[in-house]
Amino acid sequence: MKVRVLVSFKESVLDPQGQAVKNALLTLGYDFIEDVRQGKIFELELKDMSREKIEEMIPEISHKVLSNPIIEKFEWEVID
Amino acid sequence: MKVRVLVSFKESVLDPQGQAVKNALLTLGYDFIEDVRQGKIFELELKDMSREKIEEMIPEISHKVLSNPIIEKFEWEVID
Amino acid sequence: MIDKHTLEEHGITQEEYQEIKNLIQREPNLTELGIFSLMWSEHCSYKSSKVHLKKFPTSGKNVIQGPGENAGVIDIGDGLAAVFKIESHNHPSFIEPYQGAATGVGGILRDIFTMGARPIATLDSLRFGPLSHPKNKSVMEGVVSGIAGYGNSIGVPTVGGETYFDPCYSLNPLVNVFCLGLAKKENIFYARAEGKGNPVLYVGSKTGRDGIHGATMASSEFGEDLEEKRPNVQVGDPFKEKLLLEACLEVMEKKLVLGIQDMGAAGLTCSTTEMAANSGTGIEIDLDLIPQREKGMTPYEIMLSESQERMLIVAKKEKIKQVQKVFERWDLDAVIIGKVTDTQNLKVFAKGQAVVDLPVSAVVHLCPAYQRETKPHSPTQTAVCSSDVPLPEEYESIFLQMVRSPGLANKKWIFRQYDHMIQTNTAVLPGADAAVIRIKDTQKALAISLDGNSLYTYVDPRTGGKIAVAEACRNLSCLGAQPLGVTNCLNFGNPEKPEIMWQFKEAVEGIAQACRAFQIPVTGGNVSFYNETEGASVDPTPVLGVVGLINNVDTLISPEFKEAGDCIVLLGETKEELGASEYLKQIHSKKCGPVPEIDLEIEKRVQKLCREAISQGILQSAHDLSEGGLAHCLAECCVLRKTPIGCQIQLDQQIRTDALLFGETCSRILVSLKNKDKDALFALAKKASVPFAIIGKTGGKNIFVRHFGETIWDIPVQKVYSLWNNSIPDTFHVK
Amino acid sequence: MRFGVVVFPGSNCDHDTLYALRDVTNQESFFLWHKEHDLKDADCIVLPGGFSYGDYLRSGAIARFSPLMQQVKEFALSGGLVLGICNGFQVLLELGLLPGAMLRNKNLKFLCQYVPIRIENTETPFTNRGKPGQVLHIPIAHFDGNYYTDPENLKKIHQNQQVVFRYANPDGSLSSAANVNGSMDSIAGLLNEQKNVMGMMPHPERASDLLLGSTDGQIIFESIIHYLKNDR
Ligand SMILES: Nc1ncnc2c1ncn2[C@@H]1O[C@H](COP(=O)(O)OP(=O)(O)O)[C@@H](O)[C@H]1O
Ligand SMILES: [Mg+2]
Repeated sequence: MKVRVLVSFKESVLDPQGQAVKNALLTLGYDFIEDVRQGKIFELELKDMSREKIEEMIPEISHKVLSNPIIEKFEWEVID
Repeated sequence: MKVRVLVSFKESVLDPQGQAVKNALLTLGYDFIEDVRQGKIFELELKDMSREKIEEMIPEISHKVLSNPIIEKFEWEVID
Repeated sequence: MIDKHTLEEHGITQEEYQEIKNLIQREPNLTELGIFSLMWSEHCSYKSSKVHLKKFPTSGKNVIQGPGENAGVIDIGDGLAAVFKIESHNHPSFIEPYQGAATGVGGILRDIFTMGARPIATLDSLRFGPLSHPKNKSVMEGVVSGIAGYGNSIGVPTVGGETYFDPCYSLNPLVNVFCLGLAKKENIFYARAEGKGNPVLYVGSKTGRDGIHGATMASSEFGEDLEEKRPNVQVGDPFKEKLLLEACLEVMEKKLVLGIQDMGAAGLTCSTTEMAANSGTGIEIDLDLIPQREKGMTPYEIMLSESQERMLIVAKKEKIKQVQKVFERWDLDAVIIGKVTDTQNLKVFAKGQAVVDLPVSAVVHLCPAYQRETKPHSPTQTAVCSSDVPLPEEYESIFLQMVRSPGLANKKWIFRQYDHMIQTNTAVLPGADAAVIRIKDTQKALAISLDGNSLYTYVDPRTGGKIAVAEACRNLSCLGAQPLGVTNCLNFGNPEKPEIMWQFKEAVEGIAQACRAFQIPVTGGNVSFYNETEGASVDPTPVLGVVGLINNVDTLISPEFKEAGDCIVLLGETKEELGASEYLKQIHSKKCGPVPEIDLEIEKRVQKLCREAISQGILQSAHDLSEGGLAHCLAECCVLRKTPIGCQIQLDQQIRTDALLFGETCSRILVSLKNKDKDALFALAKKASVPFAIIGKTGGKNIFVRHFGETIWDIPVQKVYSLWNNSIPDTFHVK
Repeated sequence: MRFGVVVFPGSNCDHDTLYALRDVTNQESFFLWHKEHDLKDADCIVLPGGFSYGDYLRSGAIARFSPLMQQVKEFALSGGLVLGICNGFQVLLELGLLPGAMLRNKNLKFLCQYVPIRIENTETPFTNRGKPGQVLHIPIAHFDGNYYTDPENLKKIHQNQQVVFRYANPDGSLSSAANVNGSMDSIAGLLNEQKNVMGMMPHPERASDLLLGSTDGQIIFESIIHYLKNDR
């Protein structure tokens, strides 16, 4: 089973990486870019487990390990 | 309009960061983890533009700028 | 409209509020209250510490700028000046170790380049809880990579520092960062807003809702509401700061600006009011012109934001175009947001309305200073007498246990994450007593040491304070450097508690006394109070940063033994002193005194002797004795060498063997020298009235120590090296 | 000889490199600003270390689009000497002037330390003053220096003798412990096919002064000068 967790900075937090990418794209003439935010993605391959267990564990590890809730938020989905 | 580009290592490339996360999770007792791969995500906020233009431009910038095709692959989707 | 709750939220007492109303002759609005809350916070106003800090000696013939500016400035000859300062970033580093530590580096770098100096070195003083706890490990990992992430990227070498472990830091790690900059003497800049009508420029990152209440947070204890305070942590952007650094130095080099101030803690509020107050002028700004990262920010938020990587500049009207051109070249905006006035007020407009109108002196200078109550705190000063400590049955395992304890073990795991060689001036790499930065195009070099032993200051803050200064200077003397000036970071608990205030007062007096004895001025520093979590306070931790000058970099020596057959000499006298030692703490689990005695006159003589011997070229190595005593000093002299070398030591002194080996008597330096130079050294020592003893020679594959003919240990140096070297990496499972 | 040291926003070894070339090696050396289009008749272009554009996306990824880099590319393709140090190496990889890519160091930490590197090929413009198998002590300072390329390319690189330096033990032997960052085949320095472009992770400019611990980096600069004078 495969789960994808996306971790990114909260809206109010400065995202220097996203800004750098945005500036680069604008300099290259991609003037349709309004804004860029950069984040991390984790693809977790899981042993067979129940949907409930996933619903319980993934938010837990996303909160405790994969993200820093002080400045980051996360979302997740089962992809496989 | 919002587009999300996911960039991750090709299967053939070792992903030490993913491995480190995997080990951390196993050490913490999350023994249902089989494997972890880590990647990057870019959320691009775009000016209004046609679907065709998007279909043309997003793969271009993903290939040219957001990823390094030697080690990375990408996928993308419109999310908003 | 301003009620009790609002005042509490802003950390302003009823009396202070009354004082504010008296000063401005009316009720402040909320934005104005916010401004007062920042500027009258402990962090910015030093209201609890001011009366004590006055005791520091701050003048001297080389002092160009003492306390009161962003950093202290010392004349080092050749038309050059050393600019340095230390700052704490303790609270943010606990909440978000990586970003907290990173922005700590960013902040102190700005303090230095604001003065017109190019930062040439940073050092970090770190204190964590024991690494046996995973949380402490992850805090340390985050802090170290945060310091690395920022410093490496901006290109300033992190050349040294110190790291200690104690349970008192588990919930409140200490992260102090020191920065040294080099400036042309005639090109120092200050935080001034001079000349009515001159434009005020904003440069750097856009303003967001970062760290609002950060300064007030640094001024209150951690409690249950930690979660709530969390969003106050900022993300640093070292790339932006690098651009800012280059652009600022360029406009200063070209003398295009009149005054400049970074927006650190307390952001726009602090920079505008301080620049005006320093010049007896006023400032008027329009918030609509401030570059903003987020939509819908209120005047309150904009004034209180602590977004990083921003500077405020005052320049002459006719130079504005040139200033803007420089910033543009570095891809930065320099926006005019207001002007200097002669009203002595800060006036802030938003959407055409005046939203703030305050006399800057009230904000900057008139915060009440408190003479807080003090009460001696000495539960453990109850001295141990030697008879309380059983003599060990064997010493080998004790020695090895000491060598591998994280506080004494090799810190390479930390400093190899820091780019410590960039700028190609690092003449002494991390690991030695002090870091040495050569100054290109001269024969000179600057040496820097950070020091603070909180075990000493816990047991006896006054003597501990003295020893901290003495030890930092001793570290410099071991490399041949003459101490020139001091900065200090005073990390303490809650000053409203009389015991804490007593610790503070005592430590300051001890430091002041030692600085006077060494004739080194205190040119600045930082006070960090409220280092406690849920009522438990950290041990009092003053960290001293001393900068010294080496006139001829070619005479430089290093602590490790050089070649086999050299003579090993101990300068200074060893007394039977076990109190407050690392040995008592590690081996006997005792955290008690008395701390070693220190006689500042003897200390000065020992140091002077060492410097003289170095300048005459008769020493092969010199290393000071501190934590872990003679035993640890010997171990380091052996293992710091590229290929470790052994030694044979014969001790003939009539004191307890453990005190002889692990006691921490002050004012001692271990040197090695060629046999032919012995007489020269002894002559110098006699002239200086410094006791000395030949204790052995270098060489062999073992560290072999005897006391009165009895073998204490005989251990392969390679084994000592492995334990010392692998201890920290093994904790982190890094191969 | 004329050395042009390229300055990107975020370059931070630019001054060190200029100092080593101008003040230690006594060559006419100057900065080239990334926004300009003129190589000022440089005989050799040096891309210095640092964090160009913050390296937030990938090391060297944005710098390659700099206006000046188009000139540098043409210069290289027409046979001009280009040396990329650390971040400069990463830029050359991103630009496609050198084959392969950089991954994060195997221990996932920034590494700053002296490393012994072995000269694999002395028949190059960058190493002709060295001896075959000679071990140089030169500092590294990088986060992403773990060289990667696909197996086919790797074979080609070796066949064509493009590997210039490998991480080694002080005695010149290779081992996985000596390969500090985990690079494929311990590769520390690499040439293009035509052998006029070299990238290396160690910093020769930091090994140009005995006071700082080593002068081994001088071998590289002196080789370049020798080549330009004699073999060009
Ligand atoms: N422990 C101290 N000893 C001497 N001076 C100090 C100490 N702590 C703070 N100061 C001085 O008080 C002034 C204000 O300090 P601080 O608020 O830290 O400066 P900044 O505004 O640059 O952050 C500085 O000049 C600083 O050097
Ligand atoms: Mg400041």
